[in-house]
Amino acid sequence: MVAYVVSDGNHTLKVEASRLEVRPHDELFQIEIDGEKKIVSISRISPAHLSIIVDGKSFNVEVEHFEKDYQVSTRGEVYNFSVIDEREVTISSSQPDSGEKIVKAPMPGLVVEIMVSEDDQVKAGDTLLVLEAMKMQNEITAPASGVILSVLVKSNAKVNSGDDLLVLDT
Amino acid sequence: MVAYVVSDGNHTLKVEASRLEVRPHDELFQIEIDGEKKIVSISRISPAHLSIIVDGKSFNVEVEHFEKDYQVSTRGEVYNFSVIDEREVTISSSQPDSGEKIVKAPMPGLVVEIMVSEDDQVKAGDTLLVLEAMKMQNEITAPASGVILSVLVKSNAKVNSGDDLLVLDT
Amino acid sequence: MKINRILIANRGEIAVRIARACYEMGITSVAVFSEADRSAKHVRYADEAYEIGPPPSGQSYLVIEKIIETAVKSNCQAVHPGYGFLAENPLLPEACGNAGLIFIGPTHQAMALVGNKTEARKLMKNAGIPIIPGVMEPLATADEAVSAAESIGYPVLLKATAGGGGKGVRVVESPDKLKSAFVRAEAEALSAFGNPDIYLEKYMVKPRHIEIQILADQHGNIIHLNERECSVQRRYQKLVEESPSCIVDEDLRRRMGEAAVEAIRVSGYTNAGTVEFLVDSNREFYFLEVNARLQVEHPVTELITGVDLVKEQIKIASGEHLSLKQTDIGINGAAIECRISAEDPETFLPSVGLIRELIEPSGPGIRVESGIAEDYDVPVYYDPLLSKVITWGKDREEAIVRMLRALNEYKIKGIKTTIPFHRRVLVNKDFISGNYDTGIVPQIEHSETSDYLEIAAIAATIVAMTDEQVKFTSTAQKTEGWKLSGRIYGGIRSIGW
Amino acid sequence: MKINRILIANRGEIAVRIARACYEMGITSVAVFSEADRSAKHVRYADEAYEIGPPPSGQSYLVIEKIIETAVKSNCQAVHPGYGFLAENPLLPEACGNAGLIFIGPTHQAMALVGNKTEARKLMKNAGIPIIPGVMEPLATADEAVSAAESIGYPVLLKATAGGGGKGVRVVESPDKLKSAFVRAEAEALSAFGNPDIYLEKYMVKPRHIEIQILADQHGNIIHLNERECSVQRRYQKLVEESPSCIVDEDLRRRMGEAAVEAIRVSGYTNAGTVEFLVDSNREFYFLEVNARLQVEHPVTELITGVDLVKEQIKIASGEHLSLKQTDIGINGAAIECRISAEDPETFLPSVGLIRELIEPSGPGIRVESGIAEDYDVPVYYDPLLSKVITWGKDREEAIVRMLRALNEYKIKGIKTTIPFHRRVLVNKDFISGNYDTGIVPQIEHSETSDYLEIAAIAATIVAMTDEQVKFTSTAQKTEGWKLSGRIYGGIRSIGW
Repeated sequence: MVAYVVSDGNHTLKVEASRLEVRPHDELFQIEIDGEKKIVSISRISPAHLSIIVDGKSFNVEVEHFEKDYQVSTRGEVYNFSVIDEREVTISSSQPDSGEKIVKAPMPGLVVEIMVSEDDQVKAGDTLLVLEAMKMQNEITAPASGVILSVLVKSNAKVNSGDDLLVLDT
Repeated sequence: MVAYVVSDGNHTLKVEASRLEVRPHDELFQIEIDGEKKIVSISRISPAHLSIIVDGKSFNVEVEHFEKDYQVSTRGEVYNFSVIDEREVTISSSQPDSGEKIVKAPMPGLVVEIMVSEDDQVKAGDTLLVLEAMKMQNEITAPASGVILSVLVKSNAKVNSGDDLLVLDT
Repeated sequence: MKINRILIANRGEIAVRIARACYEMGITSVAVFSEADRSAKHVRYADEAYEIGPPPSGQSYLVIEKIIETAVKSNCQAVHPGYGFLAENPLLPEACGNAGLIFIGPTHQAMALVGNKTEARKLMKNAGIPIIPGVMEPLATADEAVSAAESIGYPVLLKATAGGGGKGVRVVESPDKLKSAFVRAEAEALSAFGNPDIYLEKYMVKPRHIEIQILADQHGNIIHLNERECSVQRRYQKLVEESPSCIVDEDLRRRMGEAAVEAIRVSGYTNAGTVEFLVDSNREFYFLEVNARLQVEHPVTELITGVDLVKEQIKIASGEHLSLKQTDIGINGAAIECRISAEDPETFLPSVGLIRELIEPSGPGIRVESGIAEDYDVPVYYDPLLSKVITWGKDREEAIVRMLRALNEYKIKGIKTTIPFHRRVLVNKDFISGNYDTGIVPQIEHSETSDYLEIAAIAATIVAMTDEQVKFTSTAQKTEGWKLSGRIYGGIRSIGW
Repeated sequence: MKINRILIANRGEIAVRIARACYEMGITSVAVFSEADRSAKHVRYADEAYEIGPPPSGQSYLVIEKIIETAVKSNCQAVHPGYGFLAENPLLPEACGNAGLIFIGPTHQAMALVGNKTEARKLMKNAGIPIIPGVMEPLATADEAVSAAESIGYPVLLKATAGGGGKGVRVVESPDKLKSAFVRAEAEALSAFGNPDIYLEKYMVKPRHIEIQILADQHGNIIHLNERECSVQRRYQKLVEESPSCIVDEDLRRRMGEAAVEAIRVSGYTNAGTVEFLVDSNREFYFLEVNARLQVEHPVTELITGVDLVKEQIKIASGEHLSLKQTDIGINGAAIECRISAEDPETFLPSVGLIRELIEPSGPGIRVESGIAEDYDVPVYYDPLLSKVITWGKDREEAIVRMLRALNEYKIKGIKTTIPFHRRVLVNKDFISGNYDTGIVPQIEHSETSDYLEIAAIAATIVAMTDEQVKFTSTAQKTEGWKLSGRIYGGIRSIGW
């Protein structure tokens, strides 16, 4: 029995699962979700594509994830979850309200313009730099007021989603 | 430089290939086919799916193979090849005209009826057994006249393509 | 009665087709499946899905009690049979009625009536509809067959009264072969249908197979939706269908349409149905039979009329009046269907296995009705029909060239399919001219071109060379139960060729 | 002149669309591609393909000399520009003419004329076509703008004379903001179009965007193919289009159609084109501009008229007379298009990466026009449009529910797309009622349902649990250059979210 804490920000569910049986075309799991037990048939169409039948209801579910961040969609609805092994759940240390903040690229793109340089004072919402992707210019703004500690990219640099762009002292 | 002998039964081609360059979106090969040299761009969409550009002509080619038997299709045409590494080409030892012949299943299916038993005399074309697949009954016939040496399957057995069914002495 | 939940007593592309219509009508679709079909597309597509038994259809899809029990348990109001399986078995509508379920199709009485070939022939003859010359009652003895054949003239066709799908059918060319053929046909009919009755009719040499689609509500309103030509057949199995037919003009369409409406009227038949005719080289038509169900080829009619036949079936079954009048039915362009089967395109031997890669055709004028998906393992137990491609064009020429494009775009990897066969039909000059009949299939040749031989050889070489160099360490993965083998290994899995 | 070979000066779904039309007409299609697009679908679909430069479009798809050089070298008779890139740049048709190539579109003179917004406004006003109140000449100074705005009344719209795509456009609500807006618009216009000219017109608050599709041959024959409503816009980018429009009745359609035909006639415009109008709440229409090309949304017109616009473009360019008369053009049912983009459905930020799994919708009434394929790496350099889904229904209600079905069936895995956004449009009550305008997008809410929260949580748990247990040994494979990462790793690759 493995237990996970699944949260979409608004709802947090504790899900325990154990595999009961591996059959030629599906696997049976016992699932306990917020205290309620269900027998669930899972057929893995592909790693990211599950067919789930529970109480006769049939769901085609797509699951994509990057580490602990999951995006799950079924019947047109999309859910964004964090999924954490119960054993790993500790008191979450949220980022402190003040101190060094790293501004990351929200998408891949080309740095077309950098509006700030080291030691500049910025207000929350100020444009720090412009990332171009797919013919669209996207302004990257300051998440909080503060001072630019360092600029980590140069003009015309190609960045990936999640790459560090600047360090801000707030 | 690797050389292969590619044959579809009617035509036999000697193809030599060497990789010239690996680029971000394709690979360039030098191909010598029946003495003629070409530079060919190959983009591997998936293992069995190649995009080939040669002299500006663009081909989407599907390649499936089981050991040395290749099925290649492009622009609606299907070619069945044997592909043999030139170093492995030896004088081919064809099956002797007489002697023990193994009758194999040409497709997967269920053995619904066996018409012969050991020591039966059969003529070429006689029905030996009936294989059912996809609601169709398919008669498996004797490839040559002879005597049944042994029957290797039982009624109601499920067989795969290529499984041995009977041994015939011709 | 408003229908909110429908049990679909079928599998494959037609079950998906019906589930799609349910979705569009706001109806909950309930699938049933055999153990072999747990991951099949229709199970994943439906809102609900219930297992009904082991893989052989005799233990699952053909068991009326399981269908009824599941429909009742899941609170369905209605059952849609699709085609094949139980679709033309009058015991299903009867059992539905007994269980308080609506059967989406004709009454069991009408189904039984049109299912009996000799009864149906008599009915049509009395209604003034031309039938193929032949006997009007089942033949009691082989001698009766001989004298009947004598008066009609050879060749003759022996057919099972309860028959269908080409079983119990024999063509007899000359008197010396009639008696033994009769005996064998009787035995085959008994084993296939539990009824040995055989009748005899004139064998029409290379007729055209043309059928009329009908909609009939429960209030006496009957309309026809033009003809479909289904003359591209192999062993009485349709392979390519089209609408309109090249040889049906407005006058013939009107006359065949009226005959079909009359055939449905005198049978007391309701819901969607098809009246099949044979048409000879003088463009005379003869009643063949009524197909008491939705046909595989119904989409060609949908594309030229704009009518969704499955939705009409459901509306009729719920007691609605037909919303369409005969004058609402026109012909918009032309449509062709190719049935894509898991069969060798040369030998028509079945081919089963894992669909490793699937690319469906798309773009203007192309519709795909499919029961398969990538990573799906085509089972050995059921009909080889995988999917249907239907193209629409402003005229037949455009529909044909679009079909060629669709067949070129369609990639089903891992098994053999009939796609290359269909390509050959589409480029056959008799087919293109429209001047063809049910004898066309044996004349379709594999006109091999060596135009792309060199490219194909180069591709094979590159794959051979790369497979040698790349050492996959995939065994561990395979044993983990992932269905990835097809993806990971170049083309190594290839049951079927 | 018979056209046998066409160079397609574009990429993505429209290049595939044009190559399909070429196939169906027996024409050899020649693709061009940047280094980043070697494995793109349009390259693989075309009969021939030539590389024309590095990834940035300024060094490849926008370089007229390379297009012309490749067309000449590959013996093409004609160039099809698609939409975007060079499609509305008069230098391309001019260069084609100089090189002896047919440009599939209007003459460079007509293109230049309709491309100049103030010239076009004057032309239409003189032809008696209603235009939006505003100035007739470019504004020389900010002061001119102020006095013009005074007489027209706020809010006003500043627009670049040479503009397009929303660039150089500013809405000004009050006099105090006009001068600075004028300066910024001028700068933006100069940088975007190399021409700082700005004009001013009345800003219409929440009009409907309705356009008329035109076909005009080189012999003076002009017909229209009904309207398209494109009011679902975000920052002047169309997102959802439909035909017919809910507010256009036969009388309005006739009047707008006649105005559009007249606009085309006075411009000397030939080939396919679109006349865009804004329609106010009193159903008065005003000329907006002529789009001198095939539109992204052309398929909705094709589905209700049965006309293949790309084929008509090619026939017109080869000098043929229009085979269609105005009376041949009817309206069969209703059609809707959703543009599927590689963007976050909430923030509309771009999302690029590898398409790991692709399942396209199919079944009745669904058409997909796509430029992507499985295992394709969506590049960062180009427009985010991946594909279009177009549905047909016997009426608008059926087209809408089919679109919802299509969006549910459509799976593009590995990147974020606007599919969830489109679902929200399709269930929005104003959209469903047909009572909407260009202000609809900000009102579309994410009506989250927690109905499937538990199932989603179970699925996530199963994947989390299985990923822990299965140790993939896939590094070796990845370094072999296979594009299999998406297949092999559950959902590990996920640039974009």
